[in-house]
Amino acid sequence: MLENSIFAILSLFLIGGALMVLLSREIVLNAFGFLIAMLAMAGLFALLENSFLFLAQIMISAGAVVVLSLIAVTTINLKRDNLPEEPNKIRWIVISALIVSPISLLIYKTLTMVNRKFQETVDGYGTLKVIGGELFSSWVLPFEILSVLLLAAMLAAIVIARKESEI
Amino acid sequence: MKSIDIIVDGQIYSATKGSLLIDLLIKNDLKVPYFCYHEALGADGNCRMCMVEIEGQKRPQIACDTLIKDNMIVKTKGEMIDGVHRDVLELELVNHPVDCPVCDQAGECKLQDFYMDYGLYDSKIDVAEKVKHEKHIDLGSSVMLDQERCVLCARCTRFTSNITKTHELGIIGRGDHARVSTMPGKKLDNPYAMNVVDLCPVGALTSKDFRFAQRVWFLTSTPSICQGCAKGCNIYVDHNKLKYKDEKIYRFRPRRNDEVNGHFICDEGRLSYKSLQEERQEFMEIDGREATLGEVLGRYDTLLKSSENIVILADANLYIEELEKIISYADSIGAKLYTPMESYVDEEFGDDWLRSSMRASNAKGVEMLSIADKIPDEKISLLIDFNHPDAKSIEAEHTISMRTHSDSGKSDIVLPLASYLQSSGKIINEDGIEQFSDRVLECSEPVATVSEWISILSRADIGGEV
Amino acid sequence: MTLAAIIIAIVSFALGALLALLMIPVLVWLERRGAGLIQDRLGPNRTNVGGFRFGGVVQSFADVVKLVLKEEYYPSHIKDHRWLFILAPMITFVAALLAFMVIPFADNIVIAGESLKIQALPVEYGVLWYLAIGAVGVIGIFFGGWLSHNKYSLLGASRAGSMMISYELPLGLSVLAFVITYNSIDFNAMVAWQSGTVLGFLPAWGIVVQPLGAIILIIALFAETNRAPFSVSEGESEIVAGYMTEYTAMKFAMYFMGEYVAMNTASAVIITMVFGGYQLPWVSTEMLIENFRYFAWAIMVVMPVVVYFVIEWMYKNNAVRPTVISDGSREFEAKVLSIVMVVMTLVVEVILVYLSSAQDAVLGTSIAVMLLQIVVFVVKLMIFNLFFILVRWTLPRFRYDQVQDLGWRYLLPLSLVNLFITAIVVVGVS
Amino acid sequence: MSQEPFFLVATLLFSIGLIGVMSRRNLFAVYISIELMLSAINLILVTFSRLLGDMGGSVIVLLLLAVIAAEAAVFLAMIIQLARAKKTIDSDYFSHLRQPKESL
Amino acid sequence: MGKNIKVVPRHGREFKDRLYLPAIYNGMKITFKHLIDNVADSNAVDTLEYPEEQPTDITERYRGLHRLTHRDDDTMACVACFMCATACPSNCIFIEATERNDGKDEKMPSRFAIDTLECVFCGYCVEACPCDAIRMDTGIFSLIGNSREDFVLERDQLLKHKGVFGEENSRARK
Repeated sequence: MLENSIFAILSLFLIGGALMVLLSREIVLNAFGFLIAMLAMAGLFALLENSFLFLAQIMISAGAVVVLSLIAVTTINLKRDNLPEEPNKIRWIVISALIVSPISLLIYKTLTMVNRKFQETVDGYGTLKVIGGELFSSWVLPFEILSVLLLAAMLAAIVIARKESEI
Repeated sequence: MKSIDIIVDGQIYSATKGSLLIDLLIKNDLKVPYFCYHEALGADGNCRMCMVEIEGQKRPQIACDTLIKDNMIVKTKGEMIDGVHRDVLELELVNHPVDCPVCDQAGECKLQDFYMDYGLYDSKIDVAEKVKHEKHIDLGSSVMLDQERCVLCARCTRFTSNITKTHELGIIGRGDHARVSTMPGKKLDNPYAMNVVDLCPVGALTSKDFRFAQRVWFLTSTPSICQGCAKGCNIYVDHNKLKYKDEKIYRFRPRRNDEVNGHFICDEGRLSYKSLQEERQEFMEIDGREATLGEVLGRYDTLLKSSENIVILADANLYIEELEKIISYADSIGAKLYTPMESYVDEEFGDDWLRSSMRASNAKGVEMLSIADKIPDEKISLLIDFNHPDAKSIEAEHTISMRTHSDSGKSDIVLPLASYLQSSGKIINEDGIEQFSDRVLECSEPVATVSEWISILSRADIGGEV
Repeated sequence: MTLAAIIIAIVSFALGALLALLMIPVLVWLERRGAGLIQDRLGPNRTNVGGFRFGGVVQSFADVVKLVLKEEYYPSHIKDHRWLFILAPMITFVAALLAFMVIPFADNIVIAGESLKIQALPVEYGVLWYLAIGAVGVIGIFFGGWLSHNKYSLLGASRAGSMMISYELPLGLSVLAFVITYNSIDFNAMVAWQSGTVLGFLPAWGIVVQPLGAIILIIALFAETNRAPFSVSEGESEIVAGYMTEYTAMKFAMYFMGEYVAMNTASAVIITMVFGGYQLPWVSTEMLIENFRYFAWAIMVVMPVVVYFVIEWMYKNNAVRPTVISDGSREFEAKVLSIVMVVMTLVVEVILVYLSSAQDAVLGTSIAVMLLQIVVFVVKLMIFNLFFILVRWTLPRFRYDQVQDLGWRYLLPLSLVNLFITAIVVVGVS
Repeated sequence: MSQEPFFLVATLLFSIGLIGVMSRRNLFAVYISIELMLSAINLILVTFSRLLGDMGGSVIVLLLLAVIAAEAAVFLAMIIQLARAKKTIDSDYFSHLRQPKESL
Repeated sequence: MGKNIKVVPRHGREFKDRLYLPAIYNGMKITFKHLIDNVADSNAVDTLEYPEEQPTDITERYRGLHRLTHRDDDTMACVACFMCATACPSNCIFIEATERNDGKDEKMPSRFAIDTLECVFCGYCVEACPCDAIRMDTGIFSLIGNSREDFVLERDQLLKHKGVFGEENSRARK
């Protein structure tokens, strides 16, 4: 019961935050909605007994990414008048919702085809130790590739955002 | 007249032979000090300040009484001539009380300027030993005389004797006791008397009206045109904004324009600034109570829709641009436009110099735009009045009036209108000279100019948002 | 869960909340008095409740009353999103508060064979928690500065953000070095590791085994908490008050208190990771429990002496010039306080006498050890808070570019080097 | 507690993200919508991981979080650069690659 | 560049200086010493217990609250020349002049107000006054009021203020 209500609150925040991103014109509210959604997502991870992912989500998504986007936005410092007008936003949203809804229905149906129930977890599920063990035994190659990707992304970000270069 | 070349301070200037040397110096912005010379009054040669050195002459000569001759070589600077200036100035200042803190002229005083430029000596005379004269003499016509500060340049006496020919002022006494005075029992009394205040190079003659009101270095001077009558005299408007207060006009001064008014203006025009900031209409009214713009526009719309015969009255003091705006506005709402000129005529006021009996400043402009004069005798359902002085006497069912000054007249809507100093435009004076008058003061909400009111009102007319 | 576990959980949570919240007024007072005394002034020392001043702590409570009752003023240009404007300081405050909750105040207490954590939030990944929540705190600053619609606030906010990013890296890397050394991310395990000795005579504290890492950690934590000399995001000499410019009354107090909670948390983290946490040097918990009798005797001897000197000091310093206050309230306060101290000493002595003479008071002994460790922890915490204050009133504020320079060009390479060396040494040793 | 609600929330989040990408013109909102979609995938993965009792899903999520960080860096750098060039973040203004209408 | 220029060697280039930590340690030592000394004996801290103990060492050059002086015959020295208002950098002096009818002078202020909330106490008005009519020698350094209006000192209030540096110095000098 407690689990259910926590889930309800968290998913409310998650969807609310996402809707804030979708509907609001102001960048401030977009960022705030994103923050809420990410924190709620972290809560959902905790609910799924992934305690390490809970912290990683807070640290990376809620902490680093949100702060990074805020810094980016304050760097370009757009006035409200410089934001896109988007006069037909609601219409566009309704149209794309109509297009998207069958796809999402399909996704949902596919996902729920898995015929299983949540089991009691084995001891140590979701802790750093187990994830780390898994990561460095069966996932070493993706991990290494990812480190190259991160390096590439870092260099790319520095190169792109440099002031001298012009598009 | 023959044009010849002379040398002043090593530079060659071309001048008319036989003209005054000082005119050339003034025209070419060569620094020369003088008290008594004035372009309108001519040379008198009594102050001896405008000394210049002329090659071939033994002594320095006064520039205001020297005629230009061939091969003249003039020096206005140099050790010798500076010494002469300093000595003459010291003589002028012998009995001057040096009460600049209480003197209204401080800041635009020739004595101060010249002392800073040529003087800078240590005084040899103690203030207590100076010859005392009377300090508070009310000459009449709002002119105060302080005989101690006078340098006896005789500009004022020459003004009364040469220009106005009323001969009120004269210099009496001799030596240390010479002083300006009126004839016993007489007062300074002519419609141009206050020009002596501007003429006086020092603080001897001050205006009772401006006396102690504000120090001159705080004031901003903006050129403008006086609208007291159809003459269109050019003036400077001296105004200042005090902290936490609205901008205030302190005085009008004549501005030289040889085509219109020369160096002078009349006293009535000079003092007309007061009425521009007294009893002003400062808010919008509907049926005598204060209203908001939304209410006004609503009432305006209903009045306009329900009215058959609309008449617009335009003031003949408005600028040409404003009158043109009113004409097109009248066309757009289908109204007839009139400017009755009868009420502007004031025969007593007029004279043959700077005062015109036509008191409407833009009468010629109204004529040029061929705005009808007489209102036909018929029933008027809506009268829109643009500050016409005679609007009260015209019968109408409903009235919308735009007023600069609050007025007890009955109107459905009263809108506060900007005065002529708060607006800008062209006027044509009675001699057909077109002059442009710039905006001097800003309007404070909700006061607006004619053009602004028309655009506010006609936007409401279209039904757009406000 | 047993009854003991529930009691311990409640007690440790209350302890965490108290140490975080009650420390705010004390720290504010300490900062002011400290600043005053450092600068040869007195600082706030007059406010009293019925004659009791407690050295001026009451001033902080008076300030709280003032801030609560103050007018909530909103600048007129903050028109929309006022709710977010109000929420922003709360985010910072709550984040700072939550970050404190994973600090262990004493070693695990064993009651009836069950090992219980003296930690407000009994989690195993303390360091990660601190880093994650600390990253959220700056978001509150960011929103506050941005929504103020004020260039100074915006500058302060973006300074705070970029400073956080540039110091998160050296902080994380130096923490990583500690994690490698201690082989754990659990604060408890870290403290337990530090109870030993190195080279036989030095306490195995982080500062001894990881001197470079410790210095980098301390510097980075100074920057994380926005304290001087890294307080560029509110540098009043250039950007008014930074992100707090438009904040008044309780909203301002939220930021203000959040700052002190963050400072308190940073001190606690430094102690836990670098200075042996709740441990006395050279003395591990087991040793304490086994030889509790000797420690009790030592305390019984030392405590009266200390209390005597404290009372002496109090009488000396509570006196003021007779021209100022002559109603005797200060003497009265000193008298009451010294009586309270003497009584407390007596109570402690009696308890210690009982514990040291009783043969099988295992539970009592372990509780006493726990209390002793909490006291040690609080004393260390106060010393480090004082260190923070001392630094603030000693060093001038760095220029913003110097701050970034230090972070990126010195601390980051140094912490990387430190990490490599640590890894090599740890691998070599094992 | 069953897994369907988790899938429902994840699908909803994914759809909202997709709608955002399709309908918004504000580049920043588009970027956040992409992040939301990624997060929805994360949630699905974690739910499966929990469902199957296998840590593999969680490890992928961990890797994905790193991808999110990398993506954020590049995307935000691009937004900064685009905003610098055109003083706007309206996606309609960035149409260098579009063929001019008359040549169609 | 003349020969009088003395080149001071630049400090802080050595490794020890660039490390900063020794310098920080030294600074901390000083502040810590002060802290310990003052904690040990806070009575030795030489401060003024302000509201009870008033400062006694205000010098003649101390710029306190303003006052308008009197002449030897007890008339107002001010002639409303506006020099102080002209010199005032914060425009906090409001003067309205009027005719003076006591035969001593021509002009006097009908209103002379100083907005002490805006005043920066620079003393330029005192320097500018040609009549020694305004001075800041009242020795008053605190002004208390309940509203903004209380801090606008009007003419009569300014005339009431006394100079505190001796009767012989309180009159306007010629």
